[in-house]
Amino acid sequence: MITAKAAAKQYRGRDNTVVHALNPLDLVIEPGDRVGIIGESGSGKSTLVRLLLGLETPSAGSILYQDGEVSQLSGDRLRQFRRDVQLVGQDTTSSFDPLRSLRDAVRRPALEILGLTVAEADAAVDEVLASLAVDPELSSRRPSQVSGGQRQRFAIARALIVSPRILICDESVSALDVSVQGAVLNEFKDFAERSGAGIVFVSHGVPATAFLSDRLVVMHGGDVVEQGDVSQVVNRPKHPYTARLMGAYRKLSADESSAA
Amino acid sequence: MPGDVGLRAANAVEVADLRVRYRTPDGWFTAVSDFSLTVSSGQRVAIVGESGSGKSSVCMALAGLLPLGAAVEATTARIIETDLTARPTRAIPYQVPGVSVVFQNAMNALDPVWTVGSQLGTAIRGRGATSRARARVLAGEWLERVGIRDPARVLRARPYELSGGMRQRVMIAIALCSQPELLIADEPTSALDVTLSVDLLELITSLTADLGTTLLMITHDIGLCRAYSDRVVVMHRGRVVEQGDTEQVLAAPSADYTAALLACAPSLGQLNDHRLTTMVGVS
Amino acid sequence: MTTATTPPTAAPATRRRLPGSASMVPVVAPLVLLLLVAALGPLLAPYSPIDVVAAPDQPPSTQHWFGTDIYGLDVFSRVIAATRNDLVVGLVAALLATVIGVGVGLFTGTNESRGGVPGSVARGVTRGLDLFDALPQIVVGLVLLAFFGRNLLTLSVVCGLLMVPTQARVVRTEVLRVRREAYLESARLSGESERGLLLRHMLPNSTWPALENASYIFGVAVTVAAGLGFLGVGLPPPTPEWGAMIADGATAASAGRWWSSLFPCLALAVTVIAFSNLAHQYLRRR
Amino acid sequence: MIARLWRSQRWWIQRVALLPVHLFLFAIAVFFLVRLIPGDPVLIIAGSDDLTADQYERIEVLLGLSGSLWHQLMVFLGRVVTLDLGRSLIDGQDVQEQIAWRLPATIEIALIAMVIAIAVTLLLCIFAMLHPHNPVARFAAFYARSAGAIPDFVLGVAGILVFYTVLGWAAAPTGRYDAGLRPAPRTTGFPFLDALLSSDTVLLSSMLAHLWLPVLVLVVGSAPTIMKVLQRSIEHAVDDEATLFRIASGVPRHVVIVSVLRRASPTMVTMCGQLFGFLLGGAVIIEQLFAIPGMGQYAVQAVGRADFLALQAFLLTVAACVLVVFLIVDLVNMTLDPRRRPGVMVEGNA
Repeated sequence: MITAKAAAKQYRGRDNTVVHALNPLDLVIEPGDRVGIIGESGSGKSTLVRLLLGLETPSAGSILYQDGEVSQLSGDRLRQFRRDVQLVGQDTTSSFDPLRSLRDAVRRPALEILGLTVAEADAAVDEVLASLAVDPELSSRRPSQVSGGQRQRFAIARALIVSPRILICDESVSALDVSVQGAVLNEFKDFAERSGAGIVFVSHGVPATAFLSDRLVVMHGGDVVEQGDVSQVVNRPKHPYTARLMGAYRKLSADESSAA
Repeated sequence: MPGDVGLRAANAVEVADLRVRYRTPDGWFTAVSDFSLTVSSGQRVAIVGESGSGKSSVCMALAGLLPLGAAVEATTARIIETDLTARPTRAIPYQVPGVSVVFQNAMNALDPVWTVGSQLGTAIRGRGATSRARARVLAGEWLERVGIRDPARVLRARPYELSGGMRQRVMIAIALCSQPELLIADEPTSALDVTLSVDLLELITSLTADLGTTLLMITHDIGLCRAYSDRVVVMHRGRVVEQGDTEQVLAAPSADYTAALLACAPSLGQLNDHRLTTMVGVS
Repeated sequence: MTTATTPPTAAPATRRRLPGSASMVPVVAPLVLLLLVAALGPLLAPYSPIDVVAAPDQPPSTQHWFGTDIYGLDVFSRVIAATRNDLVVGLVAALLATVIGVGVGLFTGTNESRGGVPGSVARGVTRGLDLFDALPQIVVGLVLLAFFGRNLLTLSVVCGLLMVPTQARVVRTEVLRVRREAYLESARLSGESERGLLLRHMLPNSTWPALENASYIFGVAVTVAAGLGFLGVGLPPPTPEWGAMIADGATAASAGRWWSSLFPCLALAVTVIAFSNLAHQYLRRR
Repeated sequence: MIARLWRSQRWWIQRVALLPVHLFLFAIAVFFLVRLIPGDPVLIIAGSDDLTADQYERIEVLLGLSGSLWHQLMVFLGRVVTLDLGRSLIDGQDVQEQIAWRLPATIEIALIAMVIAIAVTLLLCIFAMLHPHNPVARFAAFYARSAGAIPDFVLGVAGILVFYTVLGWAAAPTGRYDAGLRPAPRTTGFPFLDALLSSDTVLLSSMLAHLWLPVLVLVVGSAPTIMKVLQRSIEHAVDDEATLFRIASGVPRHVVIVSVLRRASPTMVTMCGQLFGFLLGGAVIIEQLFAIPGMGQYAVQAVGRADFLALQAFLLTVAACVLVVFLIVDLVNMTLDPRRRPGVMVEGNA
């Protein structure tokens, strides 16, 4: 459904230096896929997410959605793309307009993308909030008036209201407390199983990514250093960087002895 | 330097019934209550909790760095040789002698307008009347000690010209160069990537072991406690729910909260689990 | 240092102070009073504000509550009549500065980082406004009034133009901040059009501070207008205007006849403080 | 070698080079201002409608309004570059000469007030930083909040009433020194400095008696604007993690305070630049009130006579002063905080 063909991105820094944020990369994501993208800060994973969503144009190669260049989509095609691919971002505080209610934010995709009337959209909001076990009363509040975990639920609701076929989660749980993280990860997994949608889970945290994915892509310094089946990448890493990364987690993890 | 250990007080931290409150427009907000902790010299203790658990308030209270609007009360609060309860509160606090602090993000903690050399130099000279030139030499040595390969360049650099890992190393050097008896590390690596975070904690623990410095680490990451602490204190909503030997607590938690916290963190071992355990009522 | 006492906890529900709460009364009462005086001016004034009605330099009495000035005009009537002129200048200036400032600020803020002609124009406009703003307002006001004539309209427009850079800067800073906010991206992913982004998110979020600022601008504009009047380059005499009255009374004050400048001084101070209180108290949101 | 020097020194050279560009742009703006005057400037100046073609042409040439617009602009800019600001059409005085004589007097008052205002602000703010609950600190906070509430001419009138009329402490508001005294020989052009240099104690004491009140008025009126800014930035700097880290790493007290002040200072320096413009404007008003001969008086006279050339020159001069001050402000800030230099990349600028 989304295909990256040798997609790369460079930025022009000050003094005309060229920053290679992402080196040419191939990736195919179909509905039902569960792809985990692991990388530390500066590895190029955020750039990749922005390219996949059409928020930026690749400087080389292409990102295709049903044979159309994602960043060039417009009108109905763009609406169709937004309906199929949605994002749950990292920042729980600033991903909502502080002057508007949470309901307004969640309702927006239903109005703009699905073309529902306000009444229909409101019904859809209630439905999606109920499926996430969120108190609908909270939706009349402003983003600053609910907790970070609740805000992230609303962010998920905003993405799920259009029933996307691919959900991109960009560091969606990194800013949350451990106790909330688990619940949010479960929501993602439930959604994927219920709807058969694909999930692209982008994170620097390996355990959470591994939990949600079938396939792992490891990024480092703008390159994909390794990709493959989750258990293979986690337990028998081929690339030295991946080995070091997994080693660091092993060191901090309870099953140090069992996995070694 | 390890030889100094014998001369030090038996307990680096002795705190009983600590309460920290903040004045807010809506009245007093209690961030920490009934907090008691004794840390003997040379121990590595971790305080674990989620956001809002009061762990940072504890750390700032023990370092004597809480702002004026905060009220700290305790029946006992002795840090090294200082009785915190007897200290007057100041708009700009004084250092608690023998206590250094490492913060979460060196970008904020280091002074942006001064060079690394100047900041490290004043910290070295702050402890004794070392000459400027001598301090410069010592500063270079400290940078090497925290694993910086080109100390001459870094000494001339300002914090924003360094990479995140380098900045964090510089901060560790500044905190430890006065050879403190207690190092309080407030989420020292939360802003960093996991490989770097492991490297830095290795560095902190080995340096503090060399210097005989007691380490009090605040973190939300159970993995870090597991690997780098002897004792652990679990906090929830401003109270201690459990404390004890790290291995014991993590292997067989006695408090429900600790057990739940352990269960809901995904780990590499549970790849095939269908769902994560979640905390009821916490969201 | 009270800012640091915010407890390190999940952001508590912050609510805007709503109109109607008790703290509003001291803020709004003087404003209402001023507006009433401005509206009802001629009805309240016991004498004509521009005709000689008594002997000059009379101290306050039951006939002339605020005394008479060096020409024998009734100070009370003039203070009342001047309220309308000065408030009109302030209101027109604040309105003009805000409307132009918001437009210019939105334009520069959204275009500055772009390449091509709009980008260069935006950067040039920003630079030019900075230079313009660096000049003393009273000096620029004086020259502009000398060039374009002295009447209520030019005075209001000039005072408004002087405040444009301030408003434009406020809006531009906000636009630059809002542009980095994740909610714009979220809105884009929610299918909102570029026009929707601008109108529904950028405009409200970046102009709110300018609206707050407008009441402060009002105070400054009244001060500048009065300053120009004081220099004798504001509204031509005998139009009642506080600044000119203060200037007329200044010599008398140094001879001990304090009343003819004191009362316009008080009127001016009350106006400026009332509006800056409005900016501080009522409109403070964060 | 030269390339390296250029790279390391570029930040201030570039900034200095911008000054003439800014001045030039401003001159062009001023040029067009006169062309925007509603009505015919020649007729306004002449004061009557019936001029002979010859008279009309003469005034037109003097105003720089003859020939094509391009020609006019070139003539005007040529005059500005050669500092020939023309001769007033009203009284025939050389504008250039008048300004050279009056400008130092105005700048002097503004500068004296600025130095005192900054000193007072710094002392109050540092005191308030160390003793936030002291009554003096509370007063300072209240005073800072009053910024801009009371215009300086109101303060001036009140000052004259209280200190001259009632208390008799200040000299009469009738100029820079008592009538009948001879001015000091002109060496620097700054009247007070000249008096100091001439060691004429009678003149000097008379000047002090006349000057303290206007300066006080300017200081009291302008100090809150910078105090407000400095107080806020000091509060931020104190709460900064960098301050806590400095304390916790055991540096001496004075290092902590210097560190706080240096981090707080750029906003204050910027504010001082604006303060200068503010004080220049204030000085114009204060000169009028205290009958001090200076730029303000000149400008007010020029307005009364519709002397466009003089006003044009006045505006250009003030702009030049302000632009020079802003250059200094920028250079000081770039020295204090290298992150402000152009071309410096700051990652994670929170």
